[in-house]
Amino acid sequence: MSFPAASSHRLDFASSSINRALTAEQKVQLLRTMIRIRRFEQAALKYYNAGRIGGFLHLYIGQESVAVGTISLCGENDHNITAYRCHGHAIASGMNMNECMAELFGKATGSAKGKGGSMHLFAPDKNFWGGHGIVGGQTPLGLGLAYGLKYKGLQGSALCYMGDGAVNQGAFHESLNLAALFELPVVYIIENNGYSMGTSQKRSSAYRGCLAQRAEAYDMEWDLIDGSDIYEVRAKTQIAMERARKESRPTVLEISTYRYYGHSVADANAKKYRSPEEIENYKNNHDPINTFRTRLIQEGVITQEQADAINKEAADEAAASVAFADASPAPTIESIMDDVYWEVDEKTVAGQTGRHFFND
Amino acid sequence: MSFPAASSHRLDFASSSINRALTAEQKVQLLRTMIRIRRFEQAALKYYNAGRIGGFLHLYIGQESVAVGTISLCGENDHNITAYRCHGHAIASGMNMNECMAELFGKATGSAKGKGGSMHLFAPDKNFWGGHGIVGGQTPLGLGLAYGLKYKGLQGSALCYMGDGAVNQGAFHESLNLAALFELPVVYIIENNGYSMGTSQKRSSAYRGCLAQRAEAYDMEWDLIDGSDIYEVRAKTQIAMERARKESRPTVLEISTYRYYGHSVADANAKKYRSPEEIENYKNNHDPINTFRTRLIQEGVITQEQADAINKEAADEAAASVAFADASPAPTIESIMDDVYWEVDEKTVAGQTGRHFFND
Amino acid sequence: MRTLTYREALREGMDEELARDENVVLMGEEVAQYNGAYKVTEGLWKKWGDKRIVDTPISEAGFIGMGIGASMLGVRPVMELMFWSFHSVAFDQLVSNAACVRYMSGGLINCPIVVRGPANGGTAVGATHSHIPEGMFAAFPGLKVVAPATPADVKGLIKAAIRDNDPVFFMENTLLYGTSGPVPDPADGDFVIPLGVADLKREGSDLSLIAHGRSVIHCLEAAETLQRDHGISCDVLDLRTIRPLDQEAIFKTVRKTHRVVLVDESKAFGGVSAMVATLIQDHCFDDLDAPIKRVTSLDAPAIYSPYVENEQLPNPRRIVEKVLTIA
Amino acid sequence: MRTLTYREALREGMDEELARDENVVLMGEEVAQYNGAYKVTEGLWKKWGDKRIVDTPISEAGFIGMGIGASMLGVRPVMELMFWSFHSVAFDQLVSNAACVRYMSGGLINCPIVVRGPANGGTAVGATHSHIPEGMFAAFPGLKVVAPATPADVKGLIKAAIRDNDPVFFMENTLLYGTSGPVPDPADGDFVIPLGVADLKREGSDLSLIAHGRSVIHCLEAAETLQRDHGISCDVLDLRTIRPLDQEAIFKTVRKTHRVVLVDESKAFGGVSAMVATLIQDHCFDDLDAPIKRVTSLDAPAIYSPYVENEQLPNPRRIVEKVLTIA
Ligand SMILES: Cc1ncc(C[n+]2csc(CCOP(=O)(O)OP(=O)(O)O)c2C)c(N)n1
Ligand SMILES: Cc1ncc(C[n+]2csc(CCOP(=O)(O)OP(=O)(O)O)c2C)c(N)n1
Ligand SMILES: [Mg+2]
Ligand SMILES: [Mg+2]
Repeated sequence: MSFPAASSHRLDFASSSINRALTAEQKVQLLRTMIRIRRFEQAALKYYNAGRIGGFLHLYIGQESVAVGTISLCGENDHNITAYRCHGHAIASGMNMNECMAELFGKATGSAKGKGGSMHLFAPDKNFWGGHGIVGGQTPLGLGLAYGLKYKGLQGSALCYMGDGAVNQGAFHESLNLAALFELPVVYIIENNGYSMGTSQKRSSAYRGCLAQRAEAYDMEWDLIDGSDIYEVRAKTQIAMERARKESRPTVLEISTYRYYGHSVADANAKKYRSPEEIENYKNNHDPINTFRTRLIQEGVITQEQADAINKEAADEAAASVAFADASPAPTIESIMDDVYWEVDEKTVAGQTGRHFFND
Repeated sequence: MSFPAASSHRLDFASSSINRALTAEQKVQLLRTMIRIRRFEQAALKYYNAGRIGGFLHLYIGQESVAVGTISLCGENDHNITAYRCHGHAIASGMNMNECMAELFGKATGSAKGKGGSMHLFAPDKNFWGGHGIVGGQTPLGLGLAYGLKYKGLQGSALCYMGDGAVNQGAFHESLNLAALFELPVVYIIENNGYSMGTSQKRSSAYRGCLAQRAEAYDMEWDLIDGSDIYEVRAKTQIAMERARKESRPTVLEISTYRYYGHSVADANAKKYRSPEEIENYKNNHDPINTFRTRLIQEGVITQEQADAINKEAADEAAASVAFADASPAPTIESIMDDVYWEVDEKTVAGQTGRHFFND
Repeated sequence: MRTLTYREALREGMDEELARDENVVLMGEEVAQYNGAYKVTEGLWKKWGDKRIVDTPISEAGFIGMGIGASMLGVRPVMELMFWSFHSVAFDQLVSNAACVRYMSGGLINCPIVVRGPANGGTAVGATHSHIPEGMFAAFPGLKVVAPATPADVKGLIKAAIRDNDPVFFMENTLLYGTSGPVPDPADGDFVIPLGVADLKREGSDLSLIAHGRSVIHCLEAAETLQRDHGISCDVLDLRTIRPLDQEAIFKTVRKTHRVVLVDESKAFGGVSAMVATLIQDHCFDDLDAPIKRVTSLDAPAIYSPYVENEQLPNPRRIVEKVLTIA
Repeated sequence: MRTLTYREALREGMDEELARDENVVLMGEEVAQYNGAYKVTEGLWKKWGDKRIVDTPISEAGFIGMGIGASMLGVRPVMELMFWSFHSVAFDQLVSNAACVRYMSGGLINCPIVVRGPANGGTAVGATHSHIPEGMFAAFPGLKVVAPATPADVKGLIKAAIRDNDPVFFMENTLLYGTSGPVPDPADGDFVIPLGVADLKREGSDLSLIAHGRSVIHCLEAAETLQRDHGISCDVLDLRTIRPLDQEAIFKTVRKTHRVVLVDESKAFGGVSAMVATLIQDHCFDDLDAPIKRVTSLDAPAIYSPYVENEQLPNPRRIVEKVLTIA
């Protein structure tokens, strides 16, 4: 994994039409959403360490431009789905912090009533389809969203995210072939943070050029994106989404990015398999939030004070979500048995015919 | 799928060193093995139609040069494994017709005592590891054979065959990445007969150039072979096998070939999804046996009479294998319970501790 | 009543649902242009065209997962597995996605998908092609499992399965496709059989035979022999649906006859019959005059040899013999 | 005797087998350089190097199939699944290749492979990560299934599993890794526990608790409470191996106490307990004074919420309550 050195030769994606079309308020909104995700996760980290959140917590900190940049391009008929590192996508899709934090806390007010947890967030009403724990397992589902769009004659796209370690799962390969063969409006987005747990990209994948280039095996388009620049993320993703919407053809995008923390908070080796210099370099030189804030200040869109205020608001919102989650009731034991079958939940005749559950 | 028109521009692979090294007797042996496979299968077809063979019968007729050409290159430390269309590989590996036919007949004298059937032939003592019914399921096993060779420090290769329809199974993709990443001495051989059941290659796979070219996605070597010329099969496969043996690096080969019959004998549509012209063209212009026989006559290695004698011998051998199979006993009901666990079969202490079987 | 084969009845059921709901789409390997490996979908592609009847490559994890994803958006895919045995390459999609996504989303999502195909032994195709997974999948809450034995049942149940808003795994049998039986005429109204209702296919008084799928046919034959040769009168209860399970129908026949033989084509460790036995001994402890017996497949991978395969499977003779040990 | 954690005992067992047989190789995601996601293999890569301890990409079907293939050539791979739940993406390799290849070859091939990793709920990781597959895999003839509950057992059994010439699926528990117990000193000789031998972990007279894995620990706690608060004296039988199964030990305790509660972390439809219940009612019909009862996971996909997850799972309180219904 490597990031281009800041140089005068870099393309400036601010001038691409999709970015030129942004109002000042929309630009600020991009920044705000990235910051909200980061503050949300910092709060989550704190309360995870305090033992208030169970299981795993996979932080997205460092990668915010990917979810925010891509999902900012989404309209009514654009859908998205990702793996377990999903807080960013959830919030970028519009899930509010309260239900997100409450889900992490395992409370009944969580987005999934405490049933899914950090890895399994969902907001179908916001076109966000999860949050999936099995590496690569979401890739055929993403294809299915695209299939559904095409079947129903809707002009939209399905964004399906995965990690650099997920590309070696069989289901992804099958999905790519199907996507190209059936001409489905899906955009596969590899969030390449360089590592799958403690394994570097080089130790997990054989490839020529880059991971996205594997798309050529299926005669599919692909592109490589520097994730530290949200303008670039938007500009190049937009091309792929238009290809999906207008031509109903798939794309594989690879967005280079970085996670500051371990694979999950429980990852004790996070500073062993990566050098401190590598981590510091990203934080100092490629942080998507800092980069964009600086940029917006340069553009005169925002002042440092305004940026600070956004920060503060986001931190307050995150703190409030913790208070909300904290004050929320836990699920009842009875509720364990809800949400298994639609027909049972809806009390239809079908749901009341025959024994559905076999509790001892 | 297309075959090069016979033209003066074709390379003559007879002059490649591996073919120049062939003695006249070895050349005849190649022809004989191809003919033996065909006569064996013609006999099997006849008795399948007579109701003496159960389940499916996937004929290899038309594809003989692939198994014979490639396996003729194998030495002590070269292994092979394939899918359910496996009679050719079994015989080319040295399995005798009797145990092969008896297996098809479901007799106790079959190679697997009647337990595997036509799709599941095995002769590990001849380095032939099956005969596998799940499309693509053998591809990680082939990788494992290569792994075993490398682990044990043996200079050899594992040939793993599959059909053109199998390339879209996830397990194959995972295997390719592992093969390249771990530098394993495996040669994947796609026997491209143009169809997976009734589905043409174009309707099942998205690809650029050809299926083997997908290897580039893993930065792996690949080659494309005209299967109607056994010299070409040998010459190009030899390069891949040497790469495996000497450099411990994998290859994907795609060998264009054709099956004369349906997907299995039960395939009622064999003449619907393919035009009669297509079938006739292959039979008349690309048949690997005819081509090679003509060639050997031209080379003066063999006369037409000798070729006829080989034919007759092979037909006799096949007829004898039918007689053998016919006269052989069926497995006993008790034998159903053998060959499940090594420890039980070998009557070890482990095999006699605890209940292994739960027959009602 | 009309007589149809199991295959025709199944096809008719799907055809009617294709007509009723434009979101219904049939998908699978060779289902369209080839007319289906077992000709179940014969003629449907010609009638409904490329949009509704879709051929897929050999990528079960990919296309079944695709169907599940599409179902989340309201498409109603009916996916054919050429053999249910090929579930093994799509297992994660089946048990982690289809079964769990509703639950993990706290009920925000549902997956109205049907996965169907033959699940049986007895056709000399060996171990890889003869897995019997009813009991295995019924063990996953979130899934429903159906295994019809007759033409009428297969039609009524496939229609209920397609209308159901949860994932339904529908297990047919290649050896039943060609069998015939009466099926109500569409002119007499929409014929739907609810999931979760067992069917007493024969009435008796001495012993209960409980089965599903092709084993029901074996039970009926065995019951005939038992009556004729041994004067033993059997109830034959066809479960039809494994999950939801018609527990009351099971208990009712047990409380009548006090003796039970369960017949199940799966291997003996587990399977539907182990679960049914467990339920019966729990709920009908004082009603039983003898241990519950089972007839299952001999406990080895499926043998190829056509000479002995039928002896590995439950068959009427084995059922009769088992009944005689307790009757 | 020394005290080791379950994790240390397991590691020691593998370490000893690595030393004993150069064909033993450990493989899986993060097992080498990272020292294992759950630190089971900590230090082994450093000690044994790249050849014997191998990191794999996230390609379970690929690398488990690779291990099976290598085992056919006599390599003895011990494959880690980071979670047994990930069996779902390797299912075909596990049940069609590992389980069937010996049979389909008429006994010409054997697969001395171990697949191991944690298989449990209780750690708030949700439905996709909490599958409990002991019963499911034990249903496949050709496979062996082991589920040790204590440090001594996990050491003795992993060594037996690695030496076994058939595929052994070895199911650990993340919640047991940190638990401690006595483990014999290597100086006192090679400590191997044969597969197929259950262990009576507590002796009693009124009722039999039968379990495996972490449920054994729950049973011991429940037995303590039952004795103290209710004067009920329980046998606690730890199955240790599910297949081969120590049926005689099961029947022995049942014939002594006449009352049984089976505890099994799987969902209630099926699981090991349904099979054990079926066997008991068949073989000990006249010995039972009450129906066999079971304590299993509440029949929904695994819930995430740490507030209620323990109530979905078997736990000492639920066991006590269930015992009181029949004792
Ligand atoms: C099938 C499967 N195998 C293994 C795991 C365990 N696991 C979870 S995340 C992960 C690493 C994935 O890395 P990558 O795809 O690069 O995503 P990232 O964590 O970097 O976002 C592993 C091995 C899993 N959840 N599912
Ligand atoms: C996983 C799986 N899916 C489907 C099948 C059914 N099936 C057997 S062979 C076959 C076609 C395979 O075609 P190809 O790979 O081209 O090999 P060929 O038959 O041409 O040799 C299909 C669909 C199977 N055996 N396994
Ligand atoms: Mg990564
Ligand atoms: Mg083919």
